This record gives sequence, structure tokens and C-alpha cells, in this order.
Amino acid sequence: MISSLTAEKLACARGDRKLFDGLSFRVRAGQALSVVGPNGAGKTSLLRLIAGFLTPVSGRIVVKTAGTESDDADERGKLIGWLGHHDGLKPQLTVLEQLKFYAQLYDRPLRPSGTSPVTTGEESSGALLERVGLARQAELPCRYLSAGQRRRLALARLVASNRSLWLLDEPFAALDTAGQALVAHLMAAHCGQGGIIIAATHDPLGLGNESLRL
Amino acid sequence: MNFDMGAYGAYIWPAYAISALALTGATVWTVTAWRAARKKLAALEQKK
Amino acid sequence: MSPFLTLLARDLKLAARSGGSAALALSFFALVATLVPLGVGADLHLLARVAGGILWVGAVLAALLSLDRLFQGDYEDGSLDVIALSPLPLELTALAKIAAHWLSTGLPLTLLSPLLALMFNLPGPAILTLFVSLLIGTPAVSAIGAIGASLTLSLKRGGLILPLIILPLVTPAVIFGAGAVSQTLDGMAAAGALQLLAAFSFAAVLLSPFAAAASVRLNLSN
Amino acid sequence: MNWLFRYANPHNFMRLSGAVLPFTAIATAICLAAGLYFSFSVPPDYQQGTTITMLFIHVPADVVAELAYGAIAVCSLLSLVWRHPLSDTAARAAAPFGALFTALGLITGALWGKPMWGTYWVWDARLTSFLLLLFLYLGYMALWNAIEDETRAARAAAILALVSAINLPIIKFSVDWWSTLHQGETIMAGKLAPVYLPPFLLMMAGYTLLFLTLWMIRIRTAIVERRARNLMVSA
Repeated sequence: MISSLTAEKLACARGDRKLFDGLSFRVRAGQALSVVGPNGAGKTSLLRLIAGFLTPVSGRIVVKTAGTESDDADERGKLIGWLGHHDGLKPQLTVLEQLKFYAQLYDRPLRPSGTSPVTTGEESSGALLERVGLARQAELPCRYLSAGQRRRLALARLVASNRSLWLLDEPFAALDTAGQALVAHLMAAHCGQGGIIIAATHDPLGLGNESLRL
Repeated sequence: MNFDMGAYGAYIWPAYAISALALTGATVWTVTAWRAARKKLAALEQKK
Repeated sequence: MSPFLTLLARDLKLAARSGGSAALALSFFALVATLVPLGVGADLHLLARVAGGILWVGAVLAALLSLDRLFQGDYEDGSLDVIALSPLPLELTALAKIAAHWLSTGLPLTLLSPLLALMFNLPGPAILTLFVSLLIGTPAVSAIGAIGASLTLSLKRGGLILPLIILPLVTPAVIFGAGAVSQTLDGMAAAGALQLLAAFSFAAVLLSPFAAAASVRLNLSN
Repeated sequence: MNWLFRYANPHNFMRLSGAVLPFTAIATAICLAAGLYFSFSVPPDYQQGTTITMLFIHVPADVVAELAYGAIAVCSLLSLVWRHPLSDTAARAAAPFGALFTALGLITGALWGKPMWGTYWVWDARLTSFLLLLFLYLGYMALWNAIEDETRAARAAAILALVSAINLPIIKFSVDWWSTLHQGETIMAGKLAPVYLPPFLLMMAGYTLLFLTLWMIRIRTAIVERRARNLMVSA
């Protein structure tokens, strides 16, 4: 389980353009950090930096887990649940296929609906889809989903990945009020279980959390 | 020096001509680009 | 199911559902094989002579058709980010995609080749050599192709530059594959050529995932 | 590796290459002039006749063509392993010259082939390998130009160059194998008689020096262009 993430004097550049410099912050288990700032300030780049897709020009990111400390991007990647701009869904796959694919890819296979859990906390695919409000769409190919429904499925995938460090890029985008409430609820639950959330967002997260302005 | 290539001259001279042309062309192109870049940088540094 | 097989199964499912890229590759392959006699004439003797080369070149071109989408689809819709953070190393991700590409194009092309070879008047033993050479050689095309696909994955018109990058690199496969067929035609043993082809294919499948993973990683830094 | 990085720093490179360039340029001119003089002073070969003069421009072009690809591969390795930006610039700068020398090797080879075999193009193993090398150069340059972001283009091109460099010997081997299969001929038969060595070696040195000179100027141009761009961006 993750206990904290610390950024030390991060600097990031895209091509010849400097995005930010000397950026330091710390997020502890159970906390959420919202990254706010105008378009082009480097919110997405910060998330990609934490995910290890980008390498910082200088500075480092340290993750503490149960007594050990590491600034290795690959190690960190194993803790990360990613929700990017794009939902990562294939139009040809059904909602259930898509969810099961990601769950198995993350080595957290979902229990088929109607069977009983083997270990505690193991959720069934049906229950998870129910939770994000897509139970009726389970057999529907993703190409027929609305933008909001696609986002809900991406959220279900995020939950199914069972990672402790959530990196969310505009988690409220494309969602209606009920959907936004769902995101807030999922995030509160994640923090409640000792997870960490770092979210790039226009709106405040509504968790009484800290925010970082770029 | 002997420039009499006999019957093979029809192949040898074009080969030398093409090689000379290409290498001269490459040199001219390289040097022109270098001069242009230098001039541009000098102009920009002057403006500062 | 392991993450590797999960990804392989998904890519095969996607290939089967998106208009059947295998069917397209097969049609293209058959079409090339039809155009050649129309171009060079229906002299059965001549056709038998060129069959090995034509069918090998046709198979490589047909396999190239669907190659540019190997990583591009996942890159564009954001799946690649999620896959990259999964427990599956990118090298194995690349290998799964190579395997999926081969199973959905290289293998069907190989299975179709004896039929086309018959139409080219290729004698039995040569047909067998062609079949075996395609079977062991087409994985190299998918593997080397994966390098090209990963290098061009962010390009809108990557499909144009991909063949330029890939074709020179797969020439050894074409040479050994088609060479084996002509050796059989001449009544020589083709085992040597097939062994060279197998070695090339093995090395390509073994090493390409590393190059492809490196270039996927570079394209994620966006 | 530290000594290398000291010279690979753009500033130091500009100083060092600026000092070396006049000498390589003069040496190039001397070698080529003397090489040409001797090329037309040697007696005709007892087998090939006057076509032996073709050798003095064909073989150096081929050798430099391969040398340039080797240079690109080494620079690509330096760039991928040590992430040095100057090696990317150097790799990119070498490519057009490599392609040019490859093309020259092919053209002179074809013109040599006509009197030798009565046809401009024979699918001889060496010519065929060089044709494939030309395509490798074209693909490499096309990839550089296709990717907008320069750092990404550099890394992608470096990966391609390394993959190609590993594959190049295999391609050559396969083409040689193919050529024996079809009873192909080879253009370079026998050993070079001592009388032809002076023009051959001088032309070889001249071509190599010309490549090095042009390459350095090209790298310098790229560095100056980048400086100008940085000034324009910051202004």
C-alpha cells in the first residue's frame, strides 16, 4: 500500500518550451490533490511525468510504500491507475468485454456475476457495472455508448485495476450531474481506503482537498 | 596524362561527369546553407 | 488467463470484428496473384518459375496492409497508456501484438498459398516448400513490421512511410523463402535455405519486441 | 566517455571543427586533384582496358556510402544510450551525403557494367546490396522528416538506424547467397595491380575527406540554425 508521493523540484519541458520548474509537493495516503491551471500550463504533462511516460528535465518523484522508498518510474507504474483524456475503449467490444479485458490485463480478473466471492472485496463484473450505472449496457458494443457512458466505463475500468495511485485527467469531463456525483463518490471511497488521487481539473474536486496551481 | 579512353570513353566520361557534378553540387549546397545560417544568426544577434 | 494471452485474445477479436483484416489481406494476396499472369502471360512454364517469388512478395505486401494500425489504434484512443501501465512489460505487449498480427494475417496467407501455387502450376514438392517457407518466414514479417508500426504510430500518414522502412529490412526473408522454392524446382535440397530462413525469423521475433517497445515508450512521451 | 562528451558539446564542437575544417578542406582538394591526375596517368589494365579508371570513382563512393551508414549507426547508439543531442544532429547530417554517395556508387557501377557485361544493370550481389542500402537511407531520412517533434524524430530515427545496422550484414549475406543461387557475376575480380594503388588510395582518401568535411559543415549549420531558432523563440 502506498503511503506518500513526493515531488522534489520537478522541471518539465516540451521541446524547447519550459512548462514548469522547481515544482515540489507531497500527497499522503488518503489524500487527493487537484492540479489546476489554464490550458497549456502542463497539467497533463505533470500526470504523464508521474506515470513515467515523460522524464523530468530535473528533480525526482519519490513514492513511499510500507517502509520502502523509490524514485523508479517502473516501480511507480505498478501502483498507478490511469484515467486519461481518452477513455481507451474499442468500438467493437461490448461494455462487459472491455471491462473484463482491462481487469485481466491488470491481473485482477473480475468474478462473473452470480458467483460468490472467493476472497473478500472481490467484486463481480455485474456489481461493478451496476455501481457505475452501466448494468443495462453490459452487452452493448462500446460504439453505441454516449460520451458520458464511455467515461463511466473508463471509471469502472479504473476501479477494477485496483491500483492505489490514481492519476485522473479531467475526471469530470463529459459527465452530467449524476455522473459527477459518481466520480466524487468513487474518489471519496478510494481515499477512504488509503489511496492517493492526483487529478488535473478545471473544477475543484470537492473533497476538501489541497490544490496545486500551475 | 592520357585522356584517350578509347571506345569506353562513352561510359567513363559520363561517370566522371556525373560524379563531379554531384559532389560539386553537394559542396555548393552545403556551403550555401552554412553561409545562410550564419547570416541569419548574425542578423538575429544584432537585433538583440 | 495471463495478461499476455488476454491482450493477444483481444487483438484477435478486434481483427476479426473490424471488417476482417484477414479477409482483406487474403483478397489482396489473391488479387496480386491474379494480376501477375495477366501481366506476364499465361505461359505455365514461366508462371511455375516465378511463382515462388511472386507469392512471397505478394504475401509480404498483403501482410503490410494491416500493419500500420498495429499500435496506432491503441495509441489514438488512449488504450496504449492504460496497457503501458499494466503488469505486462511493453516488450511482451509488442510480442502479443506481433503474434496477433501473424495469426490474423501471416497464417491465413500461408494457408491460402498452396491454392494460389496450384494456379501457378507449381509442382507438388515446390508447393510444400513454399508453404513451409511462408509458415516459418511470415512471423519475421510481422515482427520487423511491428518495429516500423511502432516507429510511425503517431503519424497520420504512417501507412505511406511504413513500407519504405520495412521492405528493405525483410528482404532476407523474401530471398531465403523464394530461394528455397526455386531450389526445390531445380531438384535441389531446400533445407539449407529453410534453415537460414528459420534462423532469420527466430532472431527477428526474438529481437523486434525490444526495438518496438523502445519506440512505443518514446511515443508515449507525448 | 567523458572525453567524448567534452568534444560533443555543441560549443566545443564549433570551436574544434572550425579549427580543423580548413585543413580537411585543403587536404580534400589535394587528394582529389592528385587522385584525378594519377587516374589518367596509369596504363590501361590488361583485362579491363581503360575501364579500370571507373574503379577510382566507383569503389570510393561505395566505401564512403557504407562508412556514412556506420557513422549514423554509431551516432544513433550514442544518442540512445547517452542521450546526447549532438549525436542526433550528427546522425541526421550524415544521411543525405550517405544517400548521395550510394547513388553515385550505383550510377558509376551501372556505367561500368555496360562495357563489362553489355548491359547497364546486372543483378550483381554488390550492386543489389547497394540498391537496398539506398532504400535504407531514403527510409531513414523520410522518418526524420515525417515526425514533427524533433526529439521524438531523433529517437525514432536512431532506433531505425540501429535496427537497420544490425540487419545490414544479414541483408548483404542473403543477397550474396541469392546471387550464387542465380549464378550472378561479381564486378571486382582479382587483386588490384600495384600500379593502380596511388590513384585508388588518393581517390579513396579524397572521397573520405570530402565526406568528413561536408559532414562537419552540415553539423555546424544545424547548430547555428538551432541557435537562431532559439533566439527567435525567446525574442
